[in-house]
Amino acid sequence: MTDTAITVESPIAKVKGEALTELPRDLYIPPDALEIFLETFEGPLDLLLYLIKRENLDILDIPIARVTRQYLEYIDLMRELRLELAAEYLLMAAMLAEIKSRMLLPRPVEAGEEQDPRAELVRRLLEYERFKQAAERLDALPQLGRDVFQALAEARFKSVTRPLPRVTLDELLRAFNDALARAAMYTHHHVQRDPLSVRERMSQILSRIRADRFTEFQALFPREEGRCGVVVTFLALLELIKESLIELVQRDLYGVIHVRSASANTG
Amino acid sequence: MMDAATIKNILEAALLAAGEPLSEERLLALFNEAEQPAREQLRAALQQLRDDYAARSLELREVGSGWRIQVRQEFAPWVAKLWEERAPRYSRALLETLALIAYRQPITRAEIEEIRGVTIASSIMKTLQEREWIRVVGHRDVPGRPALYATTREFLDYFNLRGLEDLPTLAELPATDAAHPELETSPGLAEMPPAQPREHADAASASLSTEPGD
Amino acid sequence: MMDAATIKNILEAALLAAGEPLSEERLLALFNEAEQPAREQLRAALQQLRDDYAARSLELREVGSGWRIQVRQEFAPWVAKLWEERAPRYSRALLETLALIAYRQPITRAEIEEIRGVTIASSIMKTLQEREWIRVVGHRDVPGRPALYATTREFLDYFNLRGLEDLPTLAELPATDAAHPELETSPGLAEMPPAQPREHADAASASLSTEPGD
Repeated sequence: MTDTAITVESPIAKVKGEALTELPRDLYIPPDALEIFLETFEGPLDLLLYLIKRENLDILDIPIARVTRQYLEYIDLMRELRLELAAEYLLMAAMLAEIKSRMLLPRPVEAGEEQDPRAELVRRLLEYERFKQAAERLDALPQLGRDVFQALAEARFKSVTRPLPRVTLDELLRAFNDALARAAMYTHHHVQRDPLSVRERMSQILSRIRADRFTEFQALFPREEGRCGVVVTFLALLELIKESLIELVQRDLYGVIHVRSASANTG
Repeated sequence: MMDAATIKNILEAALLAAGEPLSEERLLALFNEAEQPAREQLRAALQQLRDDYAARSLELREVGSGWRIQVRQEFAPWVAKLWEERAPRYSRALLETLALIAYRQPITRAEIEEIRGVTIASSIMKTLQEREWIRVVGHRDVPGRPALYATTREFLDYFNLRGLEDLPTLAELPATDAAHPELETSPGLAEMPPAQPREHADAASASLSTEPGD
Repeated sequence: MMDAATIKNILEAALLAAGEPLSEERLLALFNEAEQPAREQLRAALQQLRDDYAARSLELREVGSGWRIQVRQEFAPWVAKLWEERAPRYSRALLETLALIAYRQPITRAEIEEIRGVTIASSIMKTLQEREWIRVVGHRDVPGRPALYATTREFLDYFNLRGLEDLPTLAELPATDAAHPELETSPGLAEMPPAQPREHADAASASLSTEPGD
């Protein structure tokens, strides 16, 4: 990461009433407030929308270089604070970088139609924003037990015995089945998704490779994790290279790529 | 025949004793054949009851599963003092997921994740199902046969809605200029919530692989 | 100060939202200090409410634990139809809780919550115990010593079972779940209910700290 203080263009957060615009390097980590602020984002789209709104930018004509820079500053900030960074944030960073580079290239004009590299991103942002707003409106509706209350009067009559709910054995079996099915479904999901954090994967890779020996690149991609696992592993490798913790070696063109720990060279 | 005041009183008694919304069918079934009012009489009596409540703390409201007598929102500050725990506040993640299911039903979990740009915690889907606000209405015919979710009558009851058409209108997409023609043609942008929840859910179950409702 | 009509409306709102008798202390506690009526004002407002109900299906009565709004006896014939026509139903949360106790007994509340992935409302455990379908048979020897629940003889009688070994197994579930074949082979899913209910329950009580029935 950078050696200088990270500067963000407008206050990141208010700490004890004072606007916080930069994060000092030798941070005594003050910022409970900052952490809460950063954790309020519901994902990369939400963070991007925030940045766009804050700068009063036109969502249909996003200055991509500027937004990308700010986005990356936040990502760094989150890392700085050791917040668990979901893989989606890094994928978005990659997407922004790609759009940025495509904006620099002359646009291919095919059949008279010009494709703006930002179009897909804009579409997703607008779409997400609508539902973000829909959720707020939903929450503002009168809710039973919060805003309005079911009225209930006592109706216990001398002559009438109120029947108790009936349950059949079949219903009981189905309820058992449902409970187990849901438990199984979610456990399954849980195992698949949740552990895939980039930081964690970086540590795993580091523990697998050695400085005195080359490890085959492909062996680092666990087959059973599917596409999401590949992405996380790939992001972890990029991060390790960026931080000069590993090196990649390829002897022949199109040959097998090998990875080894950089620690032997750096001391 | 019964006079209007008696009909009204019987309806009020039943609605307050039930402690849950009652459909017009259930209300009519309270009367034996000889005394059963016509549907217009029933509606007139409900209207009368509604008027009676104008100066009171109560209101008669039609929600997903029928008519409900409820305490008006203005009285929430006092009524809430009855209970120690505050009403639960739902997270943005949960509300956004629920909004997507409400407006885009039937929808799969992956489709929700696609729009939100993040994975959905399992606990959210669980909470929504446990509250009986959503249910599985079928499976999409693609590999993995993912479950299709839709909202329920209980969802409407909870949010004080008669039907999905009462949901707040979804914001329009901003007018896009010629530089972004693809925005207008994006597939799958439903501007309006589906109009008829029941038919909607039924259609979903029918056209896709069906699963019995609970 | 609040006017008499507002005080009356707040009292009515609270009494109907609570659905149980409220003491004068609880009624007074609804108001914050600045607006709190004197006890005579409270009584006057209750008297006014009582008068309002004269021509209605309701009555306001003072019972042992406080004031209660109830449906007048003369409306019993109609209100009773509500229950004849459709017996009340248990929530899905209650049924799943009961099912897990039946099939996985003895089990703690936390264990049920773990499987269901959500917390269980206390009212559910209370309803099941009042119905005498479940009871505490011991406590697990872990911190907090949580209660272990098991089903009762009344439960067996109600479902017409000789013993828990007569509970249907998942394999007997009608075809609907062809879509989830993995259920049958998943590890950790008890296909069979515990074989001998009485011995089972006894063993549980014995190996753990015992507690007299109910």
